Amino acid sequence: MGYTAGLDIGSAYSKAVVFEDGELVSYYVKPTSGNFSLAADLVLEEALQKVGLSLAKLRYIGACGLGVTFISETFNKITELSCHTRGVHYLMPSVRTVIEIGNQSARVMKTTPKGKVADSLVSDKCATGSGRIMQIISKVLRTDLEQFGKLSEKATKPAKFTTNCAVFLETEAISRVAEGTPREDIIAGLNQTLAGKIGSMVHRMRIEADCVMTGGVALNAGLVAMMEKEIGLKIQVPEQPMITGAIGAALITAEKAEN
Amino acid sequence: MFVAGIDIGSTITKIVISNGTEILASMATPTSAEHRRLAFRVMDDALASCFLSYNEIEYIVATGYGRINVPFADQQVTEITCHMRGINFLFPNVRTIIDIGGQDSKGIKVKDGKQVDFIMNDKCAAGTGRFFEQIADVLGVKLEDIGEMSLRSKNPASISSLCTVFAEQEALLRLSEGASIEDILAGIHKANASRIHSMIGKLKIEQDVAITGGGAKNLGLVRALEQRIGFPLVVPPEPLITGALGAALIARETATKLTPQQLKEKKAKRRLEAVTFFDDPKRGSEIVL
Amino acid sequence: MSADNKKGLAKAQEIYNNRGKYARSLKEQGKKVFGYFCCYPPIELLTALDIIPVRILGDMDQPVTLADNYLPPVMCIFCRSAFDLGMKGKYDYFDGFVGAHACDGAERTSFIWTNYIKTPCNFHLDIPHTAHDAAVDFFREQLEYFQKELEKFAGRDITPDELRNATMAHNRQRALVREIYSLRKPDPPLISGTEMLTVLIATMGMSVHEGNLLLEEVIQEIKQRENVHEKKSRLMIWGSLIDNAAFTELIESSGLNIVIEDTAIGTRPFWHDIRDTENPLQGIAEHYLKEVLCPRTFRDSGKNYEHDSELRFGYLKDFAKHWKVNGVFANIIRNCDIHGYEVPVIKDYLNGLGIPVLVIEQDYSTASLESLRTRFQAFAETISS
Amino acid sequence: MEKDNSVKTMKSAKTLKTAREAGYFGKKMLTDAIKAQEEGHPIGWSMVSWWQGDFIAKAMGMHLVYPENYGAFCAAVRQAEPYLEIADSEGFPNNLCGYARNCLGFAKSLRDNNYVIPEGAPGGGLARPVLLLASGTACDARYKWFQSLGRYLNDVPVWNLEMPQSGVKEYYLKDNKEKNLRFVVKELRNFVSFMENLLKRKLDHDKLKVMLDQALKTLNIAWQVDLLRRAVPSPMVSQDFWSVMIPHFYLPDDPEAYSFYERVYAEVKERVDNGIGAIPNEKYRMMFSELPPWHSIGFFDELSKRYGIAMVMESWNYHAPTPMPEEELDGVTDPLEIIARLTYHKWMEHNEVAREFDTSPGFFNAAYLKWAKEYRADGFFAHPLMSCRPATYTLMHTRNSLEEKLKVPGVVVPGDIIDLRVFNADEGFSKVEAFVETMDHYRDLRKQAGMAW
Ligand SMILES: Nc1ncnc2c1ncn2[C@@H]1O[C@H](COP(=O)(O)OP(=O)(O)O)[C@@H](O)[C@H]1O
Ligand SMILES: Nc1ncnc2c1ncn2[C@@H]1O[C@H](COP(=O)(O)OP(=O)(O)O)[C@@H](O)[C@H]1O
Ligand code: SF4
Ligand code: SF4
Ligand code: SF4
Repeated sequence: MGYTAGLDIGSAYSKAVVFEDGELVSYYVKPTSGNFSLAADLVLEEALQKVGLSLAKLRYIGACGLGVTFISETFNKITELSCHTRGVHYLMPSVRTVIEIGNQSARVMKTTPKGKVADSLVSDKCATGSGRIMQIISKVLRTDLEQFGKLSEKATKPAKFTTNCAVFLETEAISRVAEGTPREDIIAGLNQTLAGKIGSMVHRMRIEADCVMTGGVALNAGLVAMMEKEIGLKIQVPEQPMITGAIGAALITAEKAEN
Repeated sequence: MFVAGIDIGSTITKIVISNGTEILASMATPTSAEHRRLAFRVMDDALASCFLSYNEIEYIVATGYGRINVPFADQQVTEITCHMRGINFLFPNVRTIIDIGGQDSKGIKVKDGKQVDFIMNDKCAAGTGRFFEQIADVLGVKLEDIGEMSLRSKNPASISSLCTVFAEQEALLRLSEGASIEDILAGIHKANASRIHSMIGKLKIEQDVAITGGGAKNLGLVRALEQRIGFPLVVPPEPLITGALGAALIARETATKLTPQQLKEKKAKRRLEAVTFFDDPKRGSEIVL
Repeated sequence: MSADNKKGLAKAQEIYNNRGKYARSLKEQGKKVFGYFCCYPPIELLTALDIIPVRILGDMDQPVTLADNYLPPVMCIFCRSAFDLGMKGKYDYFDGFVGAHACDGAERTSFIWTNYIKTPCNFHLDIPHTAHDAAVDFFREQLEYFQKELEKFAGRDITPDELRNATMAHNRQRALVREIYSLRKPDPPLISGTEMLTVLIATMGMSVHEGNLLLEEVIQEIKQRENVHEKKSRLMIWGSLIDNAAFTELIESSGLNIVIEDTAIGTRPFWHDIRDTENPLQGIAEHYLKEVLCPRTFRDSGKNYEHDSELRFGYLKDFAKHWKVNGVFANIIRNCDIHGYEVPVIKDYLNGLGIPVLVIEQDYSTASLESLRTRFQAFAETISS
Repeated sequence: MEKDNSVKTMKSAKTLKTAREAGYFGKKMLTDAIKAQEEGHPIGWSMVSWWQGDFIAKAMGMHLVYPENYGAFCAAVRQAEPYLEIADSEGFPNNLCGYARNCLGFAKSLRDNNYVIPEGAPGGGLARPVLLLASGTACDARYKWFQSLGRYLNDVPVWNLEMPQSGVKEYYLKDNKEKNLRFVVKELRNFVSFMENLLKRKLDHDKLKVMLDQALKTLNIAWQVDLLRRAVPSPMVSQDFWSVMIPHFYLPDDPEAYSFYERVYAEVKERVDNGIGAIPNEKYRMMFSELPPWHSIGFFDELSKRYGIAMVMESWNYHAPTPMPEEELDGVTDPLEIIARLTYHKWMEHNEVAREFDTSPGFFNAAYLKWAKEYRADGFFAHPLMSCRPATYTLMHTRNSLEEKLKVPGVVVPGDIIDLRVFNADEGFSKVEAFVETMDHYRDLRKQAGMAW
């Protein structure tokens, strides 16, 4: 079989994985920083370098993510729905529901026992339920995103937000900071707002256990906990939730080519 | 008789102090987080600029997003009514008003000096001043300049996303594809004009049409709206303060109806203290998410 | 239940707050309880068998979750919310369910309800869209079936006298409600819109006799009031129903007094009495088709627009005049078609009478209420100037 | 962030020769209307009422046009947008039926142009009517919409046709069906006298009878085509059906429609006899509900090509009903009675299945339970719409019942009849691609349960 790479060029992060004979051997994640093409090259290079490979060794490259549509290189382009589902299935075969929250959208997918999409729902064209707002707020709070989960758990009195719009949430967060509301409470409030919004989307499907959350936002444990409460199911998170799309892209591409 | 109107907007706080016939002082200053709590500080400055004290002001009307948190105001009136009054005073022939504020956009219909209908959007940042602030920010240009710049475009970029957050990213993308800032701005203005127009359209637009609020300072937006609507818009010389002006006009009108005794009682109730409008129980803390 | 030792408005408030608990306490007393949708099922028939009719409502405080699997989001959210509560077991005390073809939403929800929420007895009432004589006959025949089903459930027949008495009791209720409405004519009104809503919702969850007692207490109580309410602009509400006091509170704290509401939890079920006819069902059928004035019933003169508008909305002119209404709030729950289609027409009509109209399409959620405050305040300013 | 706001329409390559000819009838309806108007015949705007009002109006010399159909037409040629905007600015909520908003917008532009059809109206526009023939069946839009048209068509009366929509259990209560029918007949009588009054002419019962006979024949043969479609592989797929349905749905009384169906029948029969499928490599059989994405019918061609999916049955509401049982028409000569029975039958005929499966309502829902077996369906394609509520209300419920009761799974791909942007073909493909496995899985389940397909 040889080597296969998978790319997920998101609007915020670019992710690359390398497979050797169906085994994940390397991955790399870096911010996209606006230039999709460059990010794709860099992240793939890094992932290959980690296992001492060169581009020429790759038999197939599959790709997904918003950025891919803007790159002229001819990757094998696959929809994100299939990629994430497949990727999560690879890591956790018992999965039946995937909630993927990236920078630009939230998606819910039901999977078949074989790791294909059985049903799916994509959030509408509004930043409210996406990870973007987290990034914005992390700037406002001058706090690393990595801290969000932990901080949120420390909250004593989650702040209430009166708006759903990501832009106005930012404004409100700024005022809260000025008023001296603790960071923890702001983050917890934000997590709650997001969990409510995404939860109502999840409810539109009959979801089943096991339920897995992926995408960068899944790194925020506070949000995951609130989502669990919201949907009444235990939610698992892969160790590397960001790379499930890339994994799926690699697997699906290899499979298609082999058949 | 001295009166004042204070318009605590979501973004900018505006004050007009008048002697009943002309404007003695007017000012516009950002509604910073600080000012959300300390509205009287802005008022202090305004009063100082025309050498007046609170007690000399017979009647104060507060309006805008933060109107309920002006403890020294004698009356609260919504910004819809105040903008209408302000515009009606400046341009008696205006039948339709478009108000583009920091966090909302509104349409108001006027007939015989009275407002007969209005419409309002405050759910989504698209079509509001905030949108333009964000875009100016990511493109690294001054807010004051984006209007003029957009007018220099020959080939407006297509901006398909109306979500402010995504439009920002789209703008950056277009930039990386080589579109000029002018073209991107023109695209942004066009998209927002069409959004605002379709909202105002529900009111049956009648001439004259005025535009007020901070959005009226954006010439690019004014032109783009004119193109959508099909005729020129009337723009006040100081569009930001129309609401505060309207508030001052209402203040005068009310004050003349009250007896000196009543005015005195009112004044006695004025307080100068810090309040936060997010802590107000009516504003949010009840809200279940 | 603590409601026992309370009276009048306090009691209404108590029951409003604890509808489910109250209904369950009735069951403990051995009563049968039926749920019904909207104001079209003739609850007189239930009363005749000593069954307590409980109006099915939604809950603006709770996000719709379970229902989304069964009803699509394009359906009116009131229906979805009600069904959601049903799926969550909030109405598990029903011994019976009466569905109705009032609007599409209510009709399909009723059908789907019976698939997933089982009760010992259920009946679907097909309500014709016109009030032609043929339609009245048809509806009466449907009521005969309805009666038979109920009798089967109860194991006994309804005698004509029982039905007559039940109808009289409900007519008495109608008269009492109208009396309270007349106490809203003074300026300021003796009872606020919020209080009225709690009273009406409370009565829609109790037996007609208990309800009448409550209404009598309320009337006594408010007649003795002096200036409990401030003078404000006088508002009429028209349109989709409001079933949460948080909404009316928001309106009334924005410089408006609600003085009359032409909605399904307002004047509509109460405005006219049922006539005593030889066959009692005839009077009932006529009442519901001809006198419950909801835009779901097609009323057209077949002449021209002005004439039709008059026929459809003429009664609002009287409301406006007698209750000295300054403005009308047209309340549209998103995706409520039967009210949505009326918006431009009713605006035409009321504006033609010089009455301003505020139209708001809302999402039936208390969480998004606060953002409506500026709109209500501005409307209050509009109509007071 | 979309790169491109424009939507690609996907035209379908019909598989039947006769399906390619069917476009003639659509054009004929429009040109006939314009001709009728020029000749001074009265025009009626009519809701689809499943033949309840059509024959009567036509027999009295009225020419009918269908604003619902016009909405689909405007959307298909991408010219609905301006009308939708007008309706919006008139204050109609923008979540009302898309066809309705299109029509309300058009009506306003008609009035503003002194009732002369404005230059450039899509398809020649709709001529000013003398009657608005509304219907209480299926959805509220169908009478509220026409009622609202009063604003623009001031003196034009609206008549609302009544049809009971009984519950399943209630349908079977003793004599209830008969009483329902009596009601409809009475209402039809009222309608006739209203029409006689309006048009100042008498209904020619003989003419009506002739039209009705013809229509029943046409509907019958359309139904026979449906029977042929049970064959495996499917001789005729939904793409074909949506083309050939126009004549039986709108013009069943037209002898041309009948002879057209004779040819359709012959062509399909020929395929069945020779075991020829409509698509080359049929692997999966799916049913579609309810209104299709008119602008992207080619999507289904692609499904056939990529995954071997044949859409074997679809759109309950467009189908000719099964012929009424003989005893139903025994000795019935009054054409109004026949009409009442026909429409009522169309709406209630699946109650038997609904009862068997303990589900309701019978309409828009139970038919799929019946068809799933008859047409050996592997899957259910649910197409929820933004702008047509009745075609969407019961979709989730139908999907649930098929899955629970017959182990036929469903896939949900949202779209719309008017708003082209809602339908995302790529998302659709990726869902269906995955759904193929789901269908495999459920095939096994059905086998284990000893089901026939
Ligand atoms: N360490 C982290 N903790 C919490 N959230 C994170 C972290 N890293 C990234 N995120 C969130 O993940 C989002 C990006 O997710 P990703 O799945 O990479 O999206 P995309 O594919 O669209 O780029 C960011 O917007 C951010 O909100
Ligand atoms: N010179 C300017 N050019 C363009 N936009 C401006 C200018 N000055 C202010 N604005 C816009 O006006 C908005 C504030 O308008 P304002 O009517 O004061 O709103 P609010 O009352 O909500 O604070 C700001 O969001 C900003 O976008
Ligand atoms: S509400 Fe806010 S986040 Fe949503 S689309 Fe509008 S601007 Fe974007
Ligand atoms: S709100 Fe409207 S659509 Fe919903 S049940 Fe009531 S009348 Fe029907
Ligand atoms: S909602 Fe659907 S059925 Fe009703 S009129 Fe519109 S298109 Fe026709």
